[in-house]
Amino acid sequence: MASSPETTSPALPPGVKKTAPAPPPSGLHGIVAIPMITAAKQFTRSLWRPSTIVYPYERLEDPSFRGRVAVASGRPIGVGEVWDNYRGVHALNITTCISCNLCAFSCPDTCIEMVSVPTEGGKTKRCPQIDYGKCSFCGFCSDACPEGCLTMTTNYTLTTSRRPEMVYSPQRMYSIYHSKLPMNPIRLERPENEDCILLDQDLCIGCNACARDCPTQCITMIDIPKPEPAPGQKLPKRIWKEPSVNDADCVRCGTCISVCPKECLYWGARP
Amino acid sequence: MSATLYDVAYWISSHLLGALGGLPASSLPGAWGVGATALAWLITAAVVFAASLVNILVLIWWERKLLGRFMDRRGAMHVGFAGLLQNLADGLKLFRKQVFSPREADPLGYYLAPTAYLITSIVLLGFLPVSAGFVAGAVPLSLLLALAIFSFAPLFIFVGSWSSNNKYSLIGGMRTAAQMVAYEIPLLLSVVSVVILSGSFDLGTIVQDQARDGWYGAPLILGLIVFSVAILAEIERIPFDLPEAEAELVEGWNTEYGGILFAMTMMTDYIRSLVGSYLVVLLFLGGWTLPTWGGLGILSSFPLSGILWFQVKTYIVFGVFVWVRAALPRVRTDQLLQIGWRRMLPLSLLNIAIAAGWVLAGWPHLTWPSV
Amino acid sequence: MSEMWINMGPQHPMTHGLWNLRVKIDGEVIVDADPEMGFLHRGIEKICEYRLYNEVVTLMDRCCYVAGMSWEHLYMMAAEQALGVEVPERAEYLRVMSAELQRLGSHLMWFAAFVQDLGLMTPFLYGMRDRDLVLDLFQAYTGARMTYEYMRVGGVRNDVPVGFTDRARRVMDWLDQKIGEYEDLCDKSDIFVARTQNIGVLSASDCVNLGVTGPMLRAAGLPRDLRRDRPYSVYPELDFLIPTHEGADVYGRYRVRMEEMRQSIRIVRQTLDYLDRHPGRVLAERVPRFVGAPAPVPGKETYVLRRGYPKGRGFAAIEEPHGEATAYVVNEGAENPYRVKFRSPVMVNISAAKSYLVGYRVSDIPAIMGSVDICVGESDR
Amino acid sequence: MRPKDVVPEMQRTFPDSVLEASDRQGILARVRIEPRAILPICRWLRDVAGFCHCSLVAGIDWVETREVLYHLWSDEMKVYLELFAILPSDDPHIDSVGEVWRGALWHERETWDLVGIRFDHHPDLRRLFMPEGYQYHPLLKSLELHEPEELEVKARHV
Repeated sequence: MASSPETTSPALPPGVKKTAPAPPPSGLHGIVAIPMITAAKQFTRSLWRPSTIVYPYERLEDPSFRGRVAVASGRPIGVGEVWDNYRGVHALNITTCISCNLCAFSCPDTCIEMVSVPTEGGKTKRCPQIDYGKCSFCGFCSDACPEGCLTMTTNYTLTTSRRPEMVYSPQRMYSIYHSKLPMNPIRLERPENEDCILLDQDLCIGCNACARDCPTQCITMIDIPKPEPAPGQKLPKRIWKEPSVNDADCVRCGTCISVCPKECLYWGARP
Repeated sequence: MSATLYDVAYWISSHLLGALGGLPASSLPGAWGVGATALAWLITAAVVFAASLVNILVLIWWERKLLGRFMDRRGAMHVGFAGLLQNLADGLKLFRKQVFSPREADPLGYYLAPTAYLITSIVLLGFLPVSAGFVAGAVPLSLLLALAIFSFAPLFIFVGSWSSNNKYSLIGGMRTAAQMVAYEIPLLLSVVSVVILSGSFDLGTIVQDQARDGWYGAPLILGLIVFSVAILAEIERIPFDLPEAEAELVEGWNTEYGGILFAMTMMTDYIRSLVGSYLVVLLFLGGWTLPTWGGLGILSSFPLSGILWFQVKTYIVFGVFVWVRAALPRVRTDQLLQIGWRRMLPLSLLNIAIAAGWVLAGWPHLTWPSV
Repeated sequence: MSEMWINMGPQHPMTHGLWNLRVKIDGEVIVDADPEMGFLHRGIEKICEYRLYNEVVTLMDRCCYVAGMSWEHLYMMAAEQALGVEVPERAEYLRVMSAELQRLGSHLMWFAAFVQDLGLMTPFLYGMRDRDLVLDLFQAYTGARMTYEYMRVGGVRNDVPVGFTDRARRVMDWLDQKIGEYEDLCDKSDIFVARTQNIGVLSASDCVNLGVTGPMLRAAGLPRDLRRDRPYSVYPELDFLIPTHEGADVYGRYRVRMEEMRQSIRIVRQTLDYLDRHPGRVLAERVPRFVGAPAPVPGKETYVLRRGYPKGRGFAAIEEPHGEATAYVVNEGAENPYRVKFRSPVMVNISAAKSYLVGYRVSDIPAIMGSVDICVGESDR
Repeated sequence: MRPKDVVPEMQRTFPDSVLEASDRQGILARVRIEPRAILPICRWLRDVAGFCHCSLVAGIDWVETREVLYHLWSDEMKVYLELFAILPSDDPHIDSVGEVWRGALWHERETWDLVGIRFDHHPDLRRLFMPEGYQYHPLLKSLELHEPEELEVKARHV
């Protein structure tokens, strides 16, 4: 009756494995030798170096610590170059940020706010400011960043005793960028046939708002011919210009859609 | 070499008081004599208490370190050398906490139970000999007294659990009562076998007999196992820690205790563990003596070597208890009682028969009857 | 002692989460049980209705915190069906590998918690130690240890890094060896077998009527496993067995889960072989724009939506580590799902608590409820 | 019974109660039924058609109406069947299927709690997730997510 765990009973459908039934009680409740020997084996294995890591003194992400750690359970997988994939505190390169708002748009927790930061030449620029009290480190923002300026580092020590310190200003993330921590190198693959910006020509008034606010300057206003009004028909009051999107440069941030006063731009499949 | 700790303390206090009053230390009159006795008691109690506290700190450290290695981790390691003072820090933290009691609890029983539990356990250390002549108070029949006091605990546990007015505490207290009653009998019966071989109820004599005749753990291996299992149940350690089964009963009978009261119960648990290990060593493993075959006598020739080896043996026995804890799950209530009544009790009776057989065979000078 | 009710929870060592098991006991014997849920209800289904399709992933990881990948997989399959998105094959293999790694992680976590309920601390730490290796693997290719946010509508976020498959194979070898060690510590111990045998019995017919699924059902002898019975993703191309047991008791559930871990290791090895041989895309080429950023500008939803995306309903069912989990996504052509509904196996398994608790002892409650493998984040959502 | 026979057989047995049936990807069929006939149909589905397992009971709020969904699973045919009924929004109620599949009881409690569909003859129709005394049904579209509100939560156990 005792079926070994390897046999498959003919009554069972294919692909089903019957596990071994419970061993009958041995009659002596004192038979505990095998578990005790198993525990003793582990005892001898962990005498020299247990599998735990003395955390504040040894850190897996510490480059100088890498290569040294080998514990009883083998080398932890996180040790080595793959630790670089870790999604920790963000680093922001202010100089390459194009203020496209994509990070703030893509944040599921709405923890990113675009704030003004001064740049060289007395100008200001809008860069993301992250509230780590809300952030869930999902990485959608760094996936969305078209310029690769908002990345995630391996730093995860955010502990603070005051709530305002959880808000990281762009300058603070810029200093993290300069600290040369390993950056998360993963880039999201973009779909090849991404939607592009389309124009409803009947509604456009040629106001130049989209071209003015486009962070990549990929929108140019081109002249369109002023049509001859049909008899009895009045031409619409507008500037006879129309935006043209350079699709190769467009990062699909949607700024033009949001600034358009006439709601004439929209997402659509590439014609 | 037979001066007890109390004798030493009395000698010190009587000379101290005699010097103060200008009286002869050997015959202090009236109230002076009573004072000297009281002072001697105080000194004795303080020494025993301090020794037991130090022992417990080291014992808990030893358990934590051992368990850590069994579990592939490190155990306490930051406070003091290798974490030796971690338990002191934990204890200080508990002592500093607010003492509170549930509103519906019965204050008398609630506060009395841990106190009495602690006191009765520390008293045990007062007359257990730790080496030849090293004993706080010499008591004839010390083995009987030790076992009698050892079995006080369920009463106080039950009082505490009842007074806590908590359902978990109550179930834990009931379990304690059932468990202790079930394991008291195998415990005593396995001790009987030792008494049969030794012929004495005095722990010092039993150890000296073992030094002469060989450790009783060898002829009474069954008794050693039964006694150890029963002691495991008495000191409520895994696999018999049902009164504190934290998975279902939160913290068992001391669920409602916090701060210093919890520290007291915790401390008492370890004092009882220490006493249990002492008893195993004293009764079955030769106490403070070591074999003297060949050149081994040199190991026990230096001063205070008895205390050293006694402690070493005790800690090894406790290490085995820890090993059991690391490897075995907790048994169930009915299984616990079943093991107690249906396995341990017959085994202990069999053990008595074995002991009687050894005596009939002429222990310790075996003269097998020629049939 | 007369009968009395005990509240085991919401803060109790046995519950493994925030829920309350009210049991009525007579001495040590249970005579009635009434589980109460809702202490961890976060309204995930409601929040989903306010999120883009991709952003729901962050909720899925928090839905079941020990089986986040399985729930991501479940939701993504339903959402892809609702949106009509095709997934590349390599992404499917990555998803199956993730789901099976997650099953390993979840079962190791279960094992750790279960033996700890029985009073056995040592395998608890072994289980957690070895689960950490699985989490290391997750971290290596998703960047997080528990909240992965790895899957996207139409595939997965990224491919595995260079050298990952070799590391994963080493971890699988290690786990294969360690599962034997767990069995040495548990199966070979009389006390363990005595603690788990013949308690918490729930027969197969009762399981079916009560809706109980997963290892509990398979331990009762009914080999229902959606990976085989209703194959999804690339499971039909993989070779694995469905473990069953006849005891219908706690020991049977333990055996089934141990064997499932072995089968998961087999599956992961097969997927790793595939990943080595077949490079390719991991994210679909045709993905609707609105599943990701940017969000609609307030007041301009109509223009963002002018395309008239297709409507649809998506339904997916997977064999989660805890049992049968289904997701139902209603897409009404907006960029947020109209309604998302999840079936949590744990909720149903807990709802049957009275059937497998009554008649056993208070000491059995941790063992029985531990064998159910409770994850409250999933059941309360 | 073969999977393709289920829906025709259902329509033949309950000509008045099975209103429409459509194919669904991944599901055997999506069958709309008359709410009054839920119990006989479910009994028939369990006893004759072999749908032994009630996987899910869910509700969807379509503002004017409410939809209640049942997902059933058959171990012999290995398919899911989706039953649904449209209930009026002002008084949505339907018979409980708890006596057919006991596993549906908690799903019905959840549906009552979150979508506000009342299940008649349910033995224990308490709220499941929300506290007793909570006056909303959270998954209704009328409850906006960002609405700050004062909740008066009664203690569950007194």
